[in-house]
Amino acid sequence: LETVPTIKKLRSYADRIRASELEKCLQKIGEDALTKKMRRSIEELSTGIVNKLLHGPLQHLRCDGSDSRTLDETLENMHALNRMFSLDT
Amino acid sequence: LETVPTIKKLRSYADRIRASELEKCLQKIGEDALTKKMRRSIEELSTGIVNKLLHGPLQHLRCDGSDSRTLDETLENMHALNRMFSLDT
Amino acid sequence: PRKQQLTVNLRNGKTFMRNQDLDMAVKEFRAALELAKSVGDRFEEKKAARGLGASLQRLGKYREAMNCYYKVLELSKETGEDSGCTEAYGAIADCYTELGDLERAAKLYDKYISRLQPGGGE
Amino acid sequence: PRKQQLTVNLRNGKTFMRNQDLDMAVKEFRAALELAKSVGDRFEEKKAARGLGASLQRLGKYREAMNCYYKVLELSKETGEDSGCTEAYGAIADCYTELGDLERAAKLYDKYISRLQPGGGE
Repeated sequence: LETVPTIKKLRSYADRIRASELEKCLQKIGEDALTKKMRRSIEELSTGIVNKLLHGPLQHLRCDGSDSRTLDETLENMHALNRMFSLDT
Repeated sequence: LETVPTIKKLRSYADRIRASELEKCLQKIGEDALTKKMRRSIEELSTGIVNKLLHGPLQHLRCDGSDSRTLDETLENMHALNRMFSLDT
Repeated sequence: PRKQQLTVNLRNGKTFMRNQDLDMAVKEFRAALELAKSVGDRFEEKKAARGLGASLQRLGKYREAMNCYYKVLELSKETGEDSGCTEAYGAIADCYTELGDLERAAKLYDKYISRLQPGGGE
Repeated sequence: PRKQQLTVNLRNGKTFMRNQDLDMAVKEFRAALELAKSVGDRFEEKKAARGLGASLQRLGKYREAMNCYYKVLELSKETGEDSGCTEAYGAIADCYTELGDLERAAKLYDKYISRLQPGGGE
């Protein structure tokens, strides 16, 4: 349960990157040049990459600590993620 | 120096995701419908997201262990990344 | 004409969101939601609910935001159109986290995570 | 006509790469590299070097691959066009890692990482 805030922060960290890169891309192309379908596919590209990259780390924040080894590991994962993505600040 | 193989594996893990999502996106849109500039912007979107997401973890694999505290942390980061992205298999 | 108005409301809502003008975004998305209901377009209703949820969440109105996201889930079931569901679970969990209800947040994050596809693999 | 041939070679190279037909990809990229040199087009030369590097690397020919990536870096400097540099540093480091030269790999990863932009921030 302690890892829940980290999940939230990591999600929003990644989504900020996704949204700003998407915005940049759409501006470069010029929104008018895109059909709805293109726009949608590009959006799905951005969420697809982020979701697949986050799958591993998020899953490893949610090992229910049934035995203590996984609980310890889960907490270590959390600390490492907090450090690596500066999520504590 | 022990973290170097992890850097390589994490990079290629992320690039596989990027390349396969990019491929999916281009197929959905239909490559012929895209100008060179569009295609390029979409590619840059995919690398932009991945590079920004990797920046934190990779940087935290390369703290030169000048004092032992950062060395320990760097190794913990490495172990966590190996677990979370199943990089050991 | 109502259909057209609906499209305009949705577009305006998005623009206001992008410019961080959240109160105006809420207004537009609310109007879009009502219109979509009245013309019976569930796909547009879902878009409006999603936008409204996101604007309310950014305004710190977590309970109202959650209701919108639950609406998204409901409409996804009804229409059989899955898009936005994963994100809705994640966003509801974010709201529970903000409200300090970590137990429920954890349960919804589990749903969210189970819907993310694993990456990697050769 | 040589220009056209060059475009064809580059396109074929990419297609072969995508289909994992790496020997054929190497052939096409090599041809493209020669043509690009002979017509003096440094931008196309860079693309060819990049493609050749990637195909050689996948074939396990790390030393040859590295030479191509160094060529990419060189051409980037000459043309003042930066694209592909970050990836080239990363790829060279990957090759050193494969060859067991972790010291050099680490140095090149440092260059690579320093060129990645930090993410996040509101």
